[in-house]
Amino acid sequence: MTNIGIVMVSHSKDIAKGLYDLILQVAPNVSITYVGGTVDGDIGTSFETVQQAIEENTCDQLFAFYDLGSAKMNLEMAAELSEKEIEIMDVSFIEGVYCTAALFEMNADLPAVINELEKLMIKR
Amino acid sequence: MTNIGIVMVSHSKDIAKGLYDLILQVAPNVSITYVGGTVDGDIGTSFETVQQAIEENTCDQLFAFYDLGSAKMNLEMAAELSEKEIEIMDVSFIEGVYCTAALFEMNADLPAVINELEKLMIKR
Amino acid sequence: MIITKELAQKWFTVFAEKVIQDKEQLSEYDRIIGDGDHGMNMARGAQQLLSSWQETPPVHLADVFKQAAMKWISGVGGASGPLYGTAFFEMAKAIGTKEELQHEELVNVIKAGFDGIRKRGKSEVGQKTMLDVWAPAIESLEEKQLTTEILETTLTKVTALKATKGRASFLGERSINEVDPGAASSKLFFEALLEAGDLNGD
Amino acid sequence: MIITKELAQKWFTVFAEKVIQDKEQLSEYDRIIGDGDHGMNMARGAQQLLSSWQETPPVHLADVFKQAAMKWISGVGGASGPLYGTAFFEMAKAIGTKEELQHEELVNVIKAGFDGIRKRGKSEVGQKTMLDVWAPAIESLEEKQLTTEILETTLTKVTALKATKGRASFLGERSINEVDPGAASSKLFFEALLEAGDLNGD
Ligand SMILES: Nc1ncnc2c1ncn2[C@@H]1O[C@H](COP(=O)(O)OP(=O)(O)O)[C@@H](O)[C@H]1O
Ligand SMILES: Nc1ncnc2c1ncn2[C@@H]1O[C@H](COP(=O)(O)OP(=O)(O)O)[C@@H](O)[C@H]1O
Ligand SMILES: [Mg+2]
Ligand SMILES: [Mg+2]
Ligand SMILES: [Mg+2]
Ligand SMILES: [Mg+2]
Repeated sequence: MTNIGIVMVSHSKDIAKGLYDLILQVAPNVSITYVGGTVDGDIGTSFETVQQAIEENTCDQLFAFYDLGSAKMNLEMAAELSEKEIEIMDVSFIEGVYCTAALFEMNADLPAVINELEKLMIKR
Repeated sequence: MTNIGIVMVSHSKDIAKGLYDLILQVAPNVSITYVGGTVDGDIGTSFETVQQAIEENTCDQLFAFYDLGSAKMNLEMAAELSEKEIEIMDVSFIEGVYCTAALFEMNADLPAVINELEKLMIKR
Repeated sequence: MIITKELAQKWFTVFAEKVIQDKEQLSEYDRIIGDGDHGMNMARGAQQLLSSWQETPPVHLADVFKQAAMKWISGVGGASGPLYGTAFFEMAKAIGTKEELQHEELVNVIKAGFDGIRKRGKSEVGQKTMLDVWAPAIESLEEKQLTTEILETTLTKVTALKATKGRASFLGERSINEVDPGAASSKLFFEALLEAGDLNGD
Repeated sequence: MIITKELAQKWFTVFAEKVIQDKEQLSEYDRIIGDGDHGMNMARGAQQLLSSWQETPPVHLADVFKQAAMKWISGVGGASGPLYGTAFFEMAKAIGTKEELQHEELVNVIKAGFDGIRKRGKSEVGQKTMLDVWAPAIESLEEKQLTTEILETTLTKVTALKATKGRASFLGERSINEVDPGAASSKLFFEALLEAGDLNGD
């Protein structure tokens, strides 16, 4: 197993949870944490819960994914304040997380992962 | 409101539900139906429930979205058997649905929608 | 060899039994480059097909394929459900009202199944999928040369490919040297055909 | 005009009041090219800031901005939370221990806020965001020419732009001729500054 973890940030708690279930099937050994929705469970993201998802992850190096741009900003702020090494990926959310998780599970090396992720870069 | 509806097919009931909630905020007037998971609620898709989501939609013309490739095949089979005019979109799932719903809500014309969706084509 | 309803049923019965027997192995392959459910998916279809024959035995040759198509399309899920389902359905259509298939007709029927997979999967030979077993198997069958050894070699060649379709395509280079589960189950399909009758004789 | 802690607090108080008052209008703009929550998001921050001042009044000039930053970063959500939050935070940093800002210093502080938004949003002028109000407002302020009329004209110009950042960018051409909610709230921010004191005099 690689020692890079995955953090997923969605605007919806259900999307985050469902995506977690989906990739658990392909990557049971990858350290994955997630957050979805605001503190109150509404649609949105919040800085504090993103921070939590980052710190809860057992890995010190993380690939981070988000669904919509405002989630990215909370991710970035949390990343700046964290001791961890966090790379935010501007790829399509579900497909990007799936691809990364599957490759991490196989111990793929970083250039190989980045190479696959480049095909999924769609965020602006 | 345009008279094109949106059908979303996910491998997970939670992803489908969460995405529905997310886009309800931006497109309350668009006819959107969804299905996620197998008949038993497990991760997967099934032909019958996809058919249901298509038929339940009040529109006769539909843009259809899916998360992973196998969902697409069930979508295609259901589309072939339906009387409705269904266009399956090979775009990133969450971002593609979001973009389409937002544009339909604004009554954007079809070429404009296609033009935006082309930027999100990532499926193989 | 002439394919009759009885022979076709034997073919699918052996296939179903092999799938059920290799269920764990198929899922294990899928665990590596997929989501680990291929054996379960296929065994579900196989089980349902065997049971359905108890209740409603096929009347015509095409029924064997039609019933299999229905089970795979509605009972299996995943990619393999629609793919095998479409293959079997296209085979039933190619058979039509025929009750016997001469060798050449059999080849054409299997080709129709192959085209069904291609169409449904938007896939081509060389993408590390079940098609990469079907294509060479059809070729050997055409020349009356199909053997389990050839199927074995074929699967090894598929294993060396890089996946560019299906879930495994997300893995890029890392899919190389891993067994494709759908290719493995397709090998069982052709092995079952071989066991059902002497295809290479007359 | 010299900006003191009292004046800064007045600035943010007027801003908060305006935001709360225009809450519905801001959300209405966002309903058209976004998700309809901009007014609610901003009003939440505004409300929390006003309450926090009751409990812990700012001691130094920078505290006014720091407290606003905290409220926007942790209480607001959406894109506007991190964006305004970062702007206010960078403004506090630019102020440092100063207790008074001369006109030129004020301009530099606002420029620091502007850079914070750009950095946080990975955005530039011309993308139909709040930046398209901040940039011309800073320019006019520098020349001691900022007026509500100029802010009004600016917002009209932003409305004519095509969004290439934020949610509205998904709309492409269809974002043209719609008011950007973040631009509208930024207009309130500069209007509040104008109301807080006579910036164009000495
Ligand atoms: N587009 C396609 N064309 C042909 N075969 C495909 C395609 N996509 C997947 N497959 C085959 O399906 C197999 C996976 O089946 P299965 O595990 O049941 O489905 P899933 O990937 O949805 O879990 C793969 O090993 C591959 O052989
Ligand atoms: N990357 C960005 N850079 C600058 N401003 C942005 C950016 N993304 C969004 N905005 C601004 O934020 C506003 C939307 O804020 P808000 O509605 O609170 O957030 P959300 O879009 O997450 O619901 C937009 O109108 C725009 O002015
Ligand atoms: Mg599988
Ligand atoms: Mg599966
Ligand atoms: Mg909004
Ligand atoms: Mg929002």
